[in-house]
Amino acid sequence: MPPLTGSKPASDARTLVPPGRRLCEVTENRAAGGYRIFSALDESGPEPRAGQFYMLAAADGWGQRTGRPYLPRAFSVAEATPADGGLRLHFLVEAVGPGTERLAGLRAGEGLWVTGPLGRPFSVPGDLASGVTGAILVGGGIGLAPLAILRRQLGERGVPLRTLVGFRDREHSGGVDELFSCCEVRLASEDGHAGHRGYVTDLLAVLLEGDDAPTAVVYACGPPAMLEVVRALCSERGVTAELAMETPMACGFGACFGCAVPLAAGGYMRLCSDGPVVNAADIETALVAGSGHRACGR
Amino acid sequence: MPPLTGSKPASDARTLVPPGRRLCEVTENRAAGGYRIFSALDESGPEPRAGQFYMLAAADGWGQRTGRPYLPRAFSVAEATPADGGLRLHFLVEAVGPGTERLAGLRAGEGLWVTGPLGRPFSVPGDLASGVTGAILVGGGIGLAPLAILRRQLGERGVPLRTLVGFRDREHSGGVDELFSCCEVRLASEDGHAGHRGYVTDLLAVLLEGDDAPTAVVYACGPPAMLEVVRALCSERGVTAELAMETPMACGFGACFGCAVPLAAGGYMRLCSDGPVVNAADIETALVAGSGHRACGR
Amino acid sequence: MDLRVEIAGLHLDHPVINGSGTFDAIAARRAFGDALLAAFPFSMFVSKTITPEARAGNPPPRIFETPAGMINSIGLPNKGLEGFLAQDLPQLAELPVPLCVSVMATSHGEFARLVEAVAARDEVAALELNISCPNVESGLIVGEQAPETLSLLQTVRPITAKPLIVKLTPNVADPAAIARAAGEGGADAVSLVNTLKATAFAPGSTEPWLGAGRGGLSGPAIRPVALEQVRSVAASVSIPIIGMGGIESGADALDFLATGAAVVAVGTANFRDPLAGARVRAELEAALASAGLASPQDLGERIAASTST
Amino acid sequence: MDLRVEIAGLHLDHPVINGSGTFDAIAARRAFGDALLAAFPFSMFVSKTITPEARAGNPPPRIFETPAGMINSIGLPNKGLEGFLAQDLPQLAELPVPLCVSVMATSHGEFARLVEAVAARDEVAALELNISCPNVESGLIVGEQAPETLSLLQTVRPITAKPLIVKLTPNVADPAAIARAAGEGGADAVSLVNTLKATAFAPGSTEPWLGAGRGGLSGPAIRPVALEQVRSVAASVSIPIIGMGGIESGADALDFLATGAAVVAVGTANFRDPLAGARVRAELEAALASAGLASPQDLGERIAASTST
Ligand SMILES: Cc1cc2nc3c(=O)[nH]c(=O)nc-3n(C[C@H](O)[C@H](O)[C@H](O)COP(=O)(O)OP(=O)(O)OC[C@H]3O[C@@H](n4cnc5c(N)ncnc54)[C@H](O)[C@@H]3O)c2cc1C
Ligand SMILES: Cc1cc2nc3c(=O)[nH]c(=O)nc-3n(C[C@H](O)[C@H](O)[C@H](O)COP(=O)(O)OP(=O)(O)OC[C@H]3O[C@@H](n4cnc5c(N)ncnc54)[C@H](O)[C@@H]3O)c2cc1C
Ligand SMILES: Cc1cc2nc3c(=O)[nH]c(=O)nc-3n(C[C@H](O)[C@H](O)[C@H](O)COP(=O)(O)O)c2cc1C
Ligand SMILES: Cc1cc2nc3c(=O)[nH]c(=O)nc-3n(C[C@H](O)[C@H](O)[C@H](O)COP(=O)(O)O)c2cc1C
Ligand code: FES
Ligand code: FES
Repeated sequence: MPPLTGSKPASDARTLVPPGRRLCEVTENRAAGGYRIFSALDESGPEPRAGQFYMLAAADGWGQRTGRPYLPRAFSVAEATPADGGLRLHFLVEAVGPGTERLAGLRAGEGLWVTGPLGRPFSVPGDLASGVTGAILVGGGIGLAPLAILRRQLGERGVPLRTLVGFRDREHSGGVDELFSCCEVRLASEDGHAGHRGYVTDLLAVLLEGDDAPTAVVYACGPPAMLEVVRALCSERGVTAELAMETPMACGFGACFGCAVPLAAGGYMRLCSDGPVVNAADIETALVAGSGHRACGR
Repeated sequence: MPPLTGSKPASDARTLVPPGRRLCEVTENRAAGGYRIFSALDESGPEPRAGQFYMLAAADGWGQRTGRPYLPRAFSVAEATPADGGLRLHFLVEAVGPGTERLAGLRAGEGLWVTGPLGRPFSVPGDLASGVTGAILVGGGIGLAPLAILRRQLGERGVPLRTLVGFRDREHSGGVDELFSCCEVRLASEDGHAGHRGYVTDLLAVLLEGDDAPTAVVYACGPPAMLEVVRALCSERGVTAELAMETPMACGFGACFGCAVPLAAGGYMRLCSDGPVVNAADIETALVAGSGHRACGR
Repeated sequence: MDLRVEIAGLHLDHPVINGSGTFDAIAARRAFGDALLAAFPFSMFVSKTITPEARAGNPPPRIFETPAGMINSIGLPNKGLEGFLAQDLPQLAELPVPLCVSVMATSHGEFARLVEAVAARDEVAALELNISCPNVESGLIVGEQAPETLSLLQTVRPITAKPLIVKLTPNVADPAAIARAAGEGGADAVSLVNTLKATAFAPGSTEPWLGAGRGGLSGPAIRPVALEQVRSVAASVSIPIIGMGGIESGADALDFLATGAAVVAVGTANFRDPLAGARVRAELEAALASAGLASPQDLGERIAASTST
Repeated sequence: MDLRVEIAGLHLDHPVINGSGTFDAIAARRAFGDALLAAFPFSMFVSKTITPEARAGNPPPRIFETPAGMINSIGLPNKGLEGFLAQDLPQLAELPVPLCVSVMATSHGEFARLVEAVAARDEVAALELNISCPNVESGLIVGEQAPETLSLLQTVRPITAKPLIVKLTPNVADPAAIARAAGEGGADAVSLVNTLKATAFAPGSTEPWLGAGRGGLSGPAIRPVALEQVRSVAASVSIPIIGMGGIESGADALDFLATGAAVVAVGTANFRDPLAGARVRAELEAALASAGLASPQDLGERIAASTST
């Protein structure tokens, strides 16, 4: 595999993770707009960095649709809060198939198998490009999940940031308030029920016209079509961007080579260990076959 | 297959069953000694006869142990009571594997797939042998299930009957009171905590010494080892006996030929359609390989 | 929607039939009565395989549940040719759909005797040759060897003008080679897959579970393997294909049709629900509609168009 | 309990290793750190298959979940012989267990080059020959043909005295015939099964899902097939067997040992839990104890005793 180009963070300082999956107790599961947020108490894992993910499987009822789900499912961590006896991990879920359905149906007290935090997190702006001082966060639909924790972590470092969020329609726009409380957010919605009527990438295009565009990096997460527009916009304008991507994953820790994403330089990366956050300049396209299963936000 | 010998009921009057499985609502699930009794409301099936069974599968969570259970599970009906909008079917369950575990965990309001009532029921004493006026019911452990409904149905016909019931130990002996309320029952327990210390078949042997033995037929249900002793005792003494047997079943309606039980005359019967109630004289042995998975009562 | 299909000269009301040995219509009618005939789930009924002489079948236990599937070692219990013709055929003739009789023997002569006697009966619309059997003369499993398959077809093809369907075994490196031999020998269609060779141990013991030691795996577990074999055979022969192996839903059926089957068969799923076939048919209709297709033929044409470009 | 086993001259601490391509110890160590080495789940580490030249692998999507299993069409991405020796081997040498390197090529000459270069390295304890590949000279899949397998072994056997393990493909009618050819050619052991040929369609579409069109099925769905192939090979060869295919628990591992495997490999189950192998080993220990056995050898002796009577 050719080495990754673009701006890989200088020190690839990963958090070491306990090997093996561990059983956590589900502490909560509540509706958040068109999605659900469930939480579990992690007694032994390290604090995740924004953009990292966990492989999750319900302790019971995994396999209930004639043997599916069988593999664990990848989930970005949306927030991690200190709690009695460990960390409370929060996940945002949209039920699109047997695995997400089962996770969306978890009840407090149930067991959840957890491996992680895994993968390459979002970089700190200064590590990405010199002269950069601010950040633009762009999220589409359920792609909000990693941006919530990113917003907090960047905020704690005093990075000035603007957040752009897109939704399909009213039904799917809930949950923002909770995840982005006390934070200025610009909205777009395809049905026009809130904010700009259209795509969140329209808002980004406008921002990137501004004079201060070169001093910002873009962090984006959302459906492939949205990410591809972000990639193209940033590439045209020479703006550094990091995209949190998705593909089907079997293992999440580099074991299966199942999560291939084509590189701009040819060949593939393993999204679970070389990503899921990738530098937009490294990839050929964000429209990776097999990854576009959820038509949210854009 | 050679024709069945012994005393097949003169008219093999089966109840016709709706083809296809139907979704019933679970109405109750409660502990009964070492077992559980769960009930479901059957809106369209006919009244079952004692000894018949249903093929059951939970609507959700079937397959949850990495794709097992996959097939439905056979269950003797323990009682059927008229209810608003149909019949309430009651089943006695012992959790011994993934299917019985899932069924034992059913909650009221959940869906239950039901096919049945299936199979050949217990015969009326008069149809079995002439000059017979009474009945001896012999049950071991969870084998009680079909005897409960049999007791009631024979009672309604005014058949004089005696009921012998065996249990492993105190922990497993609950539930009898409920299923055999207002009915005289003689108990045996292996640990001696109630009734005769030993096997229920010891009680049967004593009864069959009595002068009135030739005027009774024996109906038995329980683990293979118990049924085999009943078969041998009755065969020695020329007493007619019907045994409700078990084997692994895939379909329950004669489709798969999976439920073979060796015949005394050679060859096999399909236990689901030629049984599950068999005339003891027809079979070679009650110790059918693969059927002896539950070590209860004896 | 017009679900009718034509295969090997047979006109079927819809593309869902049963797998041999997975639905005993006589026993099912005994349990469910004539309501079964009114709601009959299949557009053709395939009998359990019969053999020249009666067979008792294998010692129990005969079945074992596996992850998303099951192993069976039933051992072809059947009444033999005479018993079948005398006792079963009249009852099967009362079904509201065409009848296909599955036959198996262990020599060309015996196969010929079966085909001749069965094909002579007006009640029989088609025959399926179950070739997962040894040839007692060569000692080879017929369905594992292209030359054996060809030579069997050359023996039985001249006997009847009725459709001959060859049921392939999946336990080969190259099922397309066997299918080609069947086609060359004059088979009107092939059906696949039969079960995959499998075994299991008694839980908590070091002894095999099945009375016969081993058996065949079926059910959703094998669906991805079946689909690949159908694809590979469809790419290689021009005679129509009856696809099966783990079909549980209309979506599954659509996958088999999309990969080149003209008809699909429901097997193990019947054990979960005696009317599984009817549900598969209804769901298939909906799946075709939502794929923007007006009939199974439309699908065939779309595939032909996409592979010819 | 003494779980040590000896296979093909290798002394292993216990009978649980990994299936090639289902655990990248280098990537796992990057994620989990040296804690992984302390808790290393396998008694030998089998590398992903390497080829003479670097390969990028297949286009995505590469995986598809199926009932109780998965299909993969990874396409053997690897750094090629030179890249492997330079970059990966030093890191794999740091693992606390013996290293087995899996190799594949498409000609005898290239196979020989791989075996020679890899076997020459002290870090390498054994080699596994992945023969689910075409021979570019004959056009045949090596692992589907006994003569091809024999002739490959005759080429590479003289090159090294290190243990050569032949990884069999399950997509054949008679895996025992291939195993016998491997044994005849001097293989020290065989491992089986590799994945079953399979395909899948994109949900709600009539297009194949996998970027490469088709792939191989693994996981619990195939366990009954794998167990039967191990049984049939064990009944036919005297060289030791590494059994795999859907092993998820100690009970599964015990079944494979009881049917004739000397060692078992955990594959797809690693994806569910990076320490699945360690759990399988612990459960196997308990299962052996509750079957009244003091060691895996005891089991072997019990089987030998029961089959010789
Ligand atoms: C790094 C990462 C982070 C993620 N974070 C989140 C998150 O925070 N919240 C969230 O809700 N989701 C998240 N996802 C997506 C989530 O993992 C998937 O939606 C989930 O795996 C789908 O599983 P399922 O069983 O519900 O649906 P499946 O049916 O398995 O898959 C849904 C889609 O995948 C494809 N598919 C269908 N069947 C199969 C099959 N048999 N095998 C393979 N693919 C199939 C189809 O395109 C289908 O529409 C993330 C994914 C990644 C890789
Ligand atoms: C006519 C009839 C009436 C019955 N009535 C009742 C009843 O009223 N109440 C009740 O509790 N039970 C009843 N049973 C028994 C019940 O059907 C079985 O206990 C049940 O099917 C077991 O399923 P499981 O998934 O819980 O366990 P499984 O694990 O499927 O089976 C339990 C036992 O079956 C064997 N076994 C284990 N694994 C497998 C496998 N993979 N495939 C096949 N066999 C396996 C073993 O001997 C094991 O101990 C009846 C059975 C029949 C045939
Ligand atoms: C219990 C059982 C009995 C079977 N008997 C026969 C048979 O007699 N003849 C035959 O050709 N196939 C037989 N089969 C194979 C099925 O017809 C079918 O090919 C196979 O099960 C795959 O389909 P499925 O996964 O939908 O069951 C049998 C399968 C099962 C499960
Ligand atoms: C994602 C994946 C990649 C694999 N890569 C290889 C490989 O490179 N070489 C090989 O010999 N087998 C490979 N295999 C096969 C496994 O080693 C094993 O033989 C097979 O998966 C069956 O075991 P399991 O069901 O436990 O996974 C691979 C399997 C999977 C699932
Ligand atoms: S998901 Fe397995 S390598 Fe990435
Ligand atoms: S259980 Fe299928 S025939 Fe009896």
